[in-house]
Amino acid sequence: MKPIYHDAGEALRDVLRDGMTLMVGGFGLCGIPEALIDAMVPLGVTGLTCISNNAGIDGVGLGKLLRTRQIAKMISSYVGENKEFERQFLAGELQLEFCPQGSLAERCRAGGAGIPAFFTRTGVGTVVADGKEVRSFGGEDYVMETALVADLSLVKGWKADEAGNLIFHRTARNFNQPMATAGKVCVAEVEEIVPIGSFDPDQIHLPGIYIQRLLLNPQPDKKIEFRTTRQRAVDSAAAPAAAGSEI
Amino acid sequence: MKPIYHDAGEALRDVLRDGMTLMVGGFGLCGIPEALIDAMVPLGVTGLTCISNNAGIDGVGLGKLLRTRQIAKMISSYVGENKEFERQFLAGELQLEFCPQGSLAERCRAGGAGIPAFFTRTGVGTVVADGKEVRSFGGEDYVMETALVADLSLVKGWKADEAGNLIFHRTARNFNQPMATAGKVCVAEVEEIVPIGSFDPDQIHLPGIYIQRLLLNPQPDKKIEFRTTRQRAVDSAAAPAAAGSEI
Amino acid sequence: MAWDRNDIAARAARELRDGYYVNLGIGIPTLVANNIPDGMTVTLQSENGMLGIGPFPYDDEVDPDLINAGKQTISVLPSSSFFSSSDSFAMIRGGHIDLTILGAMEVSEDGDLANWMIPGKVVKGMGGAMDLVAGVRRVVVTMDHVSKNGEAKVRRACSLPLTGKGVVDMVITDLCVLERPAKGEPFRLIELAPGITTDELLAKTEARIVVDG
Amino acid sequence: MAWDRNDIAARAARELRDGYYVNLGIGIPTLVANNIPDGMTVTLQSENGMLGIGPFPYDDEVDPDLINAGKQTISVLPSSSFFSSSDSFAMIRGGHIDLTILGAMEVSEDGDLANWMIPGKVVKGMGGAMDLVAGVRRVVVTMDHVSKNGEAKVRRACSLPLTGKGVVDMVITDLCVLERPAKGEPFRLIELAPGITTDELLAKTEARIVVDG
Repeated sequence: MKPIYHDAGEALRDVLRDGMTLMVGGFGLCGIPEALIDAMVPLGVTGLTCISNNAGIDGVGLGKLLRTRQIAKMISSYVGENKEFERQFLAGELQLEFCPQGSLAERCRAGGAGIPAFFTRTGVGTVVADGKEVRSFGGEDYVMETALVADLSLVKGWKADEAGNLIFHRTARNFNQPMATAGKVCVAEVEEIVPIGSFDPDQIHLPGIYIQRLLLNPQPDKKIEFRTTRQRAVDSAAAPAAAGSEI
Repeated sequence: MKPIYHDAGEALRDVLRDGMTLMVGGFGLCGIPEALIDAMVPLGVTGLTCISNNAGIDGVGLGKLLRTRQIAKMISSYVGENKEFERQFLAGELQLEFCPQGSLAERCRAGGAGIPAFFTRTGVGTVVADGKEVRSFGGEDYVMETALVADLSLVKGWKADEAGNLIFHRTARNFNQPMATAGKVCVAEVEEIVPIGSFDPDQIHLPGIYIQRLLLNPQPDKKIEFRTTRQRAVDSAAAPAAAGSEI
Repeated sequence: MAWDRNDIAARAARELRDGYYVNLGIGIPTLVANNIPDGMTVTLQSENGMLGIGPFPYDDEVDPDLINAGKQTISVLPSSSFFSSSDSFAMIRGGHIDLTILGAMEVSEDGDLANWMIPGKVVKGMGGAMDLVAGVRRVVVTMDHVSKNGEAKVRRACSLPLTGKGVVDMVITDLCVLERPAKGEPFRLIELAPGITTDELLAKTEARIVVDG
Repeated sequence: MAWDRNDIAARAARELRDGYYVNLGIGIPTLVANNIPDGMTVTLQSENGMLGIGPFPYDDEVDPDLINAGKQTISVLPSSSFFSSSDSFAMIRGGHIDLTILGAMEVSEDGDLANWMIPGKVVKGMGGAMDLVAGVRRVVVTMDHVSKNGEAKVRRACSLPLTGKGVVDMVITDLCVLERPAKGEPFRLIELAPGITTDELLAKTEARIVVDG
């Protein structure tokens, strides 16, 4: 049985400290642990290193912690759509380490899997390889990337059981799964908590061993960055993939 | 839509060649692609390198291919319960490379994930590290292990849809998942093939991209190595984990 | 007459084969999805963790938990599957995706690709582009042949920081199609847009390319 | 009077804590499962891909697809989950398992463990033992204090090929309990079986151990 919280501040208060390293799940605004992020503003912790694929957008997600200057450094693959980020970065107030998205995901998995370093073709011959070991295997060059671990991982699940077993929803799984494994402590925000035994044991995306606390947030905002739809009038059978109008 | 076979020999005939490297899923006799293994006997391919956690038992699973001397080399973590294996190995007729079970699983995953090498604490200071690079990260020593790939992976799933999406059953998942990703060609033996759309897309264990062919074997033998049970007379609520009588 | 964006996308679609798994970048590459021939099964991968991208959803189907790598809302198909970012890039890095089509700022004659940063301008990050060009079996670039201020984009060497070194297999521009038979070989001119002459093309191309008699 | 197998298992069970995730080896360690105190939640991991091992099944529940790492048929619990071997060892190697209890042939005073091969005898393989001792947070060994032919098994150095170097935190034998407060420190005698004297123990122990008082 994992501790269940109904207030995000309570779930985080005693595990936060200035200067800590945080992993925060999500891709863009999809699958971010929004209540947990929001709760960090009043808790006032500062000097954070945030490992997160993106940095939210202005005033949403990690954008809130940027506005309050609680983040000292970001490790991300993409930080567009964020004017406050841009301003702080250009003013030298914010450190930034870019990491290719796939290497970032694998570095988190490696951190959770006890693998301190691995080799990948990604980034060979680019600035990403600067200062890193490059080695040839089978005649091809690979860069050595090192694992990432965090003092605290904040992830977003869909449903959890009381043993902390997690199920994710659609593309909201993204970084939440590997990041949950790489935090010394992992707090999972979920929309529903069900009794033990509710899940088919073959269908659990993340075993409860990785989860220390659960936060129940039954109605997250789930902001959409680009709402793209198609018209029902159009013959749906013929509609091509990802073709439609951006609104 | 993936090609569906009803005869294991047909599924394999044109992808076999002498001296090839094979990955074969399963843990002990649990989750082995038994029809695919059996079909290799009459097809007569020889000089095989088999990457498999175990080597079957006498006359079952890979034990059949040992009896017919089709296997030249095994890469495994545990080869007990197999007299024919023992005999061939002691007679110098069979090469054997032991690999710790976790390193074996990760080497297969790495092979499928484009990672040529990674570091692990497993085996530091043991014969497993002989001849391998040992490097310190954060003051601790790690061994570098290299990826494994195969010309052909033979795996056992529970259900597949016609797009090759796979669902495994209980502990029969084991090595089947990582090995499916590490074969240039992967043939999956399954008990049921359902139409596309039958699975919840959140609940697919292995996306169809990793599968080239499906073999339908609705009634596999599924031999049990150690059948252990408890008595119904005993109060089940009080029965401890894994305590019972081996019969 | 040079090709327009749709022509380029249609030409890129001719690189698709039945059964392919494909990752499409943002911009012109996205339009390729509209040009998949009838009867051909092509499965689109999205690096944020999905195989089998469906069309944009109907208004009442929109799900914030279901987006593509461009952060646009999409829909599922009967064959779709979802997975984590680490599993997604294991798929990409492991060479399981047959083809990726993406935009570029510059391509060099050695197949180097630059498409993620311009020094002095605000850098948004490389996202998954470096992983895609390093991991996917075949890399097709779609772009304008020359930049807005008239500079050649197919160059002897890239002037911008690289996304990948020696990774591009084919370049489809508004003027032509260039292809390398194998990594390490030079690009060959294999097609010209209607009305474009070889001389005109070469004048707008800095890279040394092979032009057959 | 020396402890018997059940005594050793019961003593090992005292190392369990509520909420622990534990991997048990074959033999005496398996008996530890019978000694989990009432009201304590301990989740057993099986390295072939399961968290939450249930008891042996009833005869009509036996499922060949459901075995533990000892290849015995088992059952599920309401909290169980299944995963692949690569995910299972990611869990083990990543330090997420609190405790493993396993048998041994020899333990050295530096915490080296030998339990997988005897040169000259048929070698079956290390299975997951090397991964477990390298990855699990705390490693407890249960074994007889001396071998069948009277040789010390707690030694200055292991004579047999190692399973892991400096990995053992606690040794529970039929005669005593030895513990290292931290890796790198010597073993201390913290408990003697009833009727066993320190002198007798030291006579049967080759390793240098710390004995208080």
